[in-house]
Amino acid sequence: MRSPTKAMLLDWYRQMVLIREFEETCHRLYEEKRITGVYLHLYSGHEASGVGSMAALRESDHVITAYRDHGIALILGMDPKALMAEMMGKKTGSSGGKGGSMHLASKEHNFWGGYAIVGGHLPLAAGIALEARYNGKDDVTMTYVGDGATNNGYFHESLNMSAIWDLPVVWIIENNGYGMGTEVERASGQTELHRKAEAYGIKSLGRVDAQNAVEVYTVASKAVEYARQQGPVLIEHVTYRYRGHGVSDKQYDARDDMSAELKEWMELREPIKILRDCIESEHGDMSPVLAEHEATARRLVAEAVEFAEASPLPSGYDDLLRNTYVGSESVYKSDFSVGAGID
Amino acid sequence: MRSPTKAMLLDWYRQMVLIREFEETCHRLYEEKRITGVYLHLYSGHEASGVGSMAALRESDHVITAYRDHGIALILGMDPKALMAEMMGKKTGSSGGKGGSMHLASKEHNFWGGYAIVGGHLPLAAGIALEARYNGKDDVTMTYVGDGATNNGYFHESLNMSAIWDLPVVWIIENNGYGMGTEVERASGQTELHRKAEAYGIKSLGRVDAQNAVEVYTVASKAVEYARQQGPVLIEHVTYRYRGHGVSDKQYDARDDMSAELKEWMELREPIKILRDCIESEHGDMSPVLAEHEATARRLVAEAVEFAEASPLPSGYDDLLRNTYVGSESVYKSDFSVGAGID
Amino acid sequence: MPARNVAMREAIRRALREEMQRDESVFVMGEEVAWWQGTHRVTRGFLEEFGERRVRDTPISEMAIGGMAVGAALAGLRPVAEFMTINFAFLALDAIANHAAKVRYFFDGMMTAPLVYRAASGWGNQATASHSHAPEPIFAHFPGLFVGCPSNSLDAYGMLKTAIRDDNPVLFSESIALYPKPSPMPDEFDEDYLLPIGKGDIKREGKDVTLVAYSRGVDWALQAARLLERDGVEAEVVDLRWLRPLDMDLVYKSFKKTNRCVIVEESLPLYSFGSEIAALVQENMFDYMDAPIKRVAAADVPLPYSKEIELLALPDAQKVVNAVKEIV
Amino acid sequence: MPARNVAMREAIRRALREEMQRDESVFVMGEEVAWWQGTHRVTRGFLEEFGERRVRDTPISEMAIGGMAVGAALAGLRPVAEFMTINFAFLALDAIANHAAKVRYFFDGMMTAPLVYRAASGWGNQATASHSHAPEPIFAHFPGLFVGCPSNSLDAYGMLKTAIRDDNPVLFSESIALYPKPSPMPDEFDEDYLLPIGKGDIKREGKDVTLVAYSRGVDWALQAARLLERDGVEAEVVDLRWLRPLDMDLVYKSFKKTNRCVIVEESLPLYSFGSEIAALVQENMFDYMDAPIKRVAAADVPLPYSKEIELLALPDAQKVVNAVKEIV
Ligand SMILES: Cc1ncc(C[n+]2csc(CCOP(=O)(O)OP(=O)(O)O)c2C)c(N)n1
Ligand SMILES: Cc1ncc(C[n+]2csc(CCOP(=O)(O)OP(=O)(O)O)c2C)c(N)n1
Ligand SMILES: [Mg+2]
Ligand SMILES: [Mg+2]
Repeated sequence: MRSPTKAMLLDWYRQMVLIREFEETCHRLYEEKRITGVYLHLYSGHEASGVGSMAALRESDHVITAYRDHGIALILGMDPKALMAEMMGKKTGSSGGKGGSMHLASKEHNFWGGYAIVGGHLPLAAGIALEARYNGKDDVTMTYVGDGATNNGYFHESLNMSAIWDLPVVWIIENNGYGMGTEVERASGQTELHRKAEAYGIKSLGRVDAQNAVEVYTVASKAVEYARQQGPVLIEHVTYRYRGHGVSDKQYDARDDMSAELKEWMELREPIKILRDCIESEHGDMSPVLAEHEATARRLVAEAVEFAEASPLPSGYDDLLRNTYVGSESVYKSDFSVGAGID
Repeated sequence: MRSPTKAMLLDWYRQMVLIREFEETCHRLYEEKRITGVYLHLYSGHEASGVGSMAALRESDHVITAYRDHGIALILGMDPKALMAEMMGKKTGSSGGKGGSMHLASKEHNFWGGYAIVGGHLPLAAGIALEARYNGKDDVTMTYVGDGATNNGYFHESLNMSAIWDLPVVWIIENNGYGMGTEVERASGQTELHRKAEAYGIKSLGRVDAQNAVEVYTVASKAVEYARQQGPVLIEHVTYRYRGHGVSDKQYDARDDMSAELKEWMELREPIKILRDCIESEHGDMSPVLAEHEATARRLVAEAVEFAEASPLPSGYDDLLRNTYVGSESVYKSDFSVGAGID
Repeated sequence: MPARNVAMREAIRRALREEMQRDESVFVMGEEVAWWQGTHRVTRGFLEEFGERRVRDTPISEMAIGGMAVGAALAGLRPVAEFMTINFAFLALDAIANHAAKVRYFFDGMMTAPLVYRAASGWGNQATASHSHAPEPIFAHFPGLFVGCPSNSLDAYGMLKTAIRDDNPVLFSESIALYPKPSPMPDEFDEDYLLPIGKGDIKREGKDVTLVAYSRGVDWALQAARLLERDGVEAEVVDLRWLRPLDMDLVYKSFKKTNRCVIVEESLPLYSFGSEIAALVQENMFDYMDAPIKRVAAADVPLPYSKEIELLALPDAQKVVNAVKEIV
Repeated sequence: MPARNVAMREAIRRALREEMQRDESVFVMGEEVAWWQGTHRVTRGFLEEFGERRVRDTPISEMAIGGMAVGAALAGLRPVAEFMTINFAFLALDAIANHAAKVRYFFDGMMTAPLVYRAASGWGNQATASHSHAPEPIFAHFPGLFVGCPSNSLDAYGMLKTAIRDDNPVLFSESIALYPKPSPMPDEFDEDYLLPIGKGDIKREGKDVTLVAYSRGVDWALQAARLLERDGVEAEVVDLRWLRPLDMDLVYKSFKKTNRCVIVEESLPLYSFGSEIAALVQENMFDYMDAPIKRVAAADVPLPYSKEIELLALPDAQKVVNAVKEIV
């Protein structure tokens, strides 16, 4: 593992400001009812967790996560246009408007998606890693899971399977302190989440300050190497969500303690600022480049919104029915007409 | 915790020979097709695990286990007649013939039953313990769980709940080396099962040689006290099943390594012999008393078989329907006639 | 009697609150029921009023929520366990169908599990496939369980109270779409206003066609009835209220009058509510059938995020009207 | 063509084995499939022939079995994941219904999950309530999944091969009661003997009544048909083979001839197979109905251990005959 080059640091900065711009724009668009629905979970505050860890991957590796998936998709290089269109449920969206914010994916990037059932993607991760093991490849599956999800049966069964079958999975717990409104302390008997690895005999690389992209990268690189050569490994990323759990979260308005906590994180542990300082201290003043990245982010997201709003919605029964099954349209056509009260 | 008195040791012997006689008789009756069905999981070999640990309980404490429940029922003092009748699905059975071998229970003994879905009884145990906590009682819930079951989501969620809610549960993993045909080493990433407690921040009392009733009692007593005063605690009992997983188990005929292993356990770690030796070394020759206990066991089980075979089977729709619901017989009567093809 | 419009959410909250005040063995457990004040605000203020002992936030552990409710009920408490949404109750199917519903039977009546599972149900808000279910019929498939699905505030109040006091396990499904919907509740009435388990209700009288529904489906049926009125079709709306046990006598009584029936549900169409009701009616009312029984349900697809096609998949009053038009 | 009687267990074993020989991406995972040689002996000898890489014992982790099959399939393998019995698949309902069945849809076709879940189903052996289910209709409720339920050896062989080669997720339910039952298979025939998904089969011709069934129900229907013959009633037996998609055209064709129908299933009666078929037939064949459609299913109770009352709850040929007698 090499320490990150100047080029890498600058590219991480590019990624992080793009994510922040995309997420804050989503937030604004939702308030303006230009993005609709009930679920929208933003990655603001988490940027360094995804950017630093995925920098340790190579192209043939796999990535999977839960519904807080916008940042992951952008880091992989998915087109902001297709992503924003998905937020708006447009036909041009990365999932054709069928999946929305919680179901972003890109097969060409080995990004197996965003999933909405807490813990539901964890056995999928193990299964994806099994394919690599089965076919003698050393590609790893980087899997993001929330602190709250670690209390679910899916977590237990999946990590244990990865252990007994030596599956090349990097399990990354993104501990942002809460599952919705429940603090880790009220949800997990073991509050040092990385120690849950003990129950599976899985290698743990402990806790990482995930507001610091360089630290995240350093540990993730070790983890990826370990997973490639040996088997599953677990890391706990300590991070924070800037926009609460999701659009339904009213706690930060209602609870002073939480809004104070949020303020503190934003002031003292802002991941973009931390990376900026690190770049400056190591490579001097780069503000022109950084400013350019910020401008580019604004432009790309603005173009994405324009594209998304100009795109058509899926409509009509063909769009509704398509891809329920592979082929055999007839099959579900006939099923479909059943009881739907339409002829 | 006091070390077991002579009277206690003798009573444990009584319990263990009764269990052994009951189980071996069940085995014979099944071969003779006098007990039918597909599931019959015997406690032979496990005796000291249940006897030693339950000796640490008081009357108001609770007990729950899985389908390997005959021994637990006998230790609690359930009538062998009602138990044998249940094996034969008789109306006089402890569950009226509705539950069979896997569903023994006795509300008056706070024995909440035997359950057939692996891990399914674990959240029930936590719920029972919650009642005690909720009502400010310090009764503990002693919960038996197999090594194989520790890999199931139920185990994870239930132990974690017991931890965050400080529930007075004594979790006893009966590690008999296998879940059906799967060795612990092939099923659990963490093969020292007691270390799974770490994932929940639960107190662990480690591994116990569960063929030695006195050792089991010593540790269980500590555990029960801890659970009463503080919260959940976990113990791993190392034991062995003499009659394989259940009546469907053909492995011991098919695999020499397993039959050799079984032979070794029976010769070197026979729980009844170990207790007998302990009694002798501490209290001299007790063979008359022990012989009497053995004779009593034979008599009780013989009488139980007689009673069971003389008892009537449940029959007719009333017996079939009864106790689907509390009251409202009418309710299910009407449901029942639906589509059953009977009028 | 003077009445006021109350949102169903408030009626449920009131019933639950009164039962907790009445009986100390009643308590609430579930995800975000306490500090968050309930994802759907049904338990708003409960933590403050009843404290952490009786209002218990759980981790994201549906198997444990489902199973712990059984254990606590066996031991003598009266748990009201909430599944944040009924989609997540899939993870508790074994706890619900194999444990809650059966424990009394396989111990031949030795034990009872007086518990209520509450769950927010339904779709149509772009919640996407895995969060878009109204699967009450799946749970109602299992004997040993009762399944209640209220369609308005007063019913929800009276049904939930009964469910909590009944000694059998009950799955109580609350329509997310109906939570904010106001409907009349008398200003003051008997705190023991209890609606019997398994009794349906005629929500509207009519002689031309019987619309059988529950929960949100009743809403669509009533809207459809108003639309049909314009064309001179008088629809009778039967709200079954309970999917188990079924009040078929009420349906038959209506059908004998109308000889026509359309079944309305929010669930997927196959092996579902409409299937069972249609099967029962043709089986027991054959001589009274003047037309085939029609069903209106969700489109038979995993449900999409995108709004327009989602609404295309969702039943509505017009689809009910269309179905009725085919048979009157 | 010369034929030999083969137990369904052996036919399934042969199909699975040939598919594993044919395609290296096909592998087996589940509880006790390897060293134990399969709880129902379907994978007997597989460990020795294919090794631990392709014949994988899992822990007792149904959620993981259900979900890992999806992940492995997305990544390009063709998992055949076994649930020791279908009762345990309840623990994987979310993995099956919300993930396997929907992943293709919510990613709008970007991915496919070519997997097969095999499960041993049915009851009647004193397995007791929690182990006594034939819940195929519950899984067939969910679009995105196919559900196959063979009734004899040759069908099982041809259906399983198709299921494994098809790119959609399939739940393949195998009747425990039929495993040992011999039925004729040609000594030698095309290894690519594939039965199309969603196509049923007439198992017996008759003009007086249509018996609709699947899996073990077909057995009862055929026995009933022989009994009815004595009384001069010619029953036609329609084996739907697949609960999703449904080959209703075959049922309608038969019904147009017989104008009478009895549906036979091993499952619980409410919100089930009989419900759906009865609903569809009355809806689409109304003008051909000479009598109400009858259903034969399990008694609507959690099923007991004790043999005599268990058999009382279990459908059988005589109950089918009784139902037919009510309408012919
Ligand atoms: C099985 C299940 N239960 C409940 C929910 C509702 N829910 C969605 S996200 C969430 C909190 C998850 O918290 P965490 O795992 O910490 O992830 P984070 O949102 O903090 O990134 C809950 C309870 C769900 N989607 N799935
Ligand atoms: C959820 C579930 N999966 C599978 C089974 C089938 N089964 C019954 S017992 C058993 C093995 C359990 O092993 P263990 O927990 O070690 O208990 P032991 O039998 O050794 O006492 C299995 C797989 C089941 N009953 N429930
Ligand atoms: Mg979190
Ligand atoms: Mg074991």
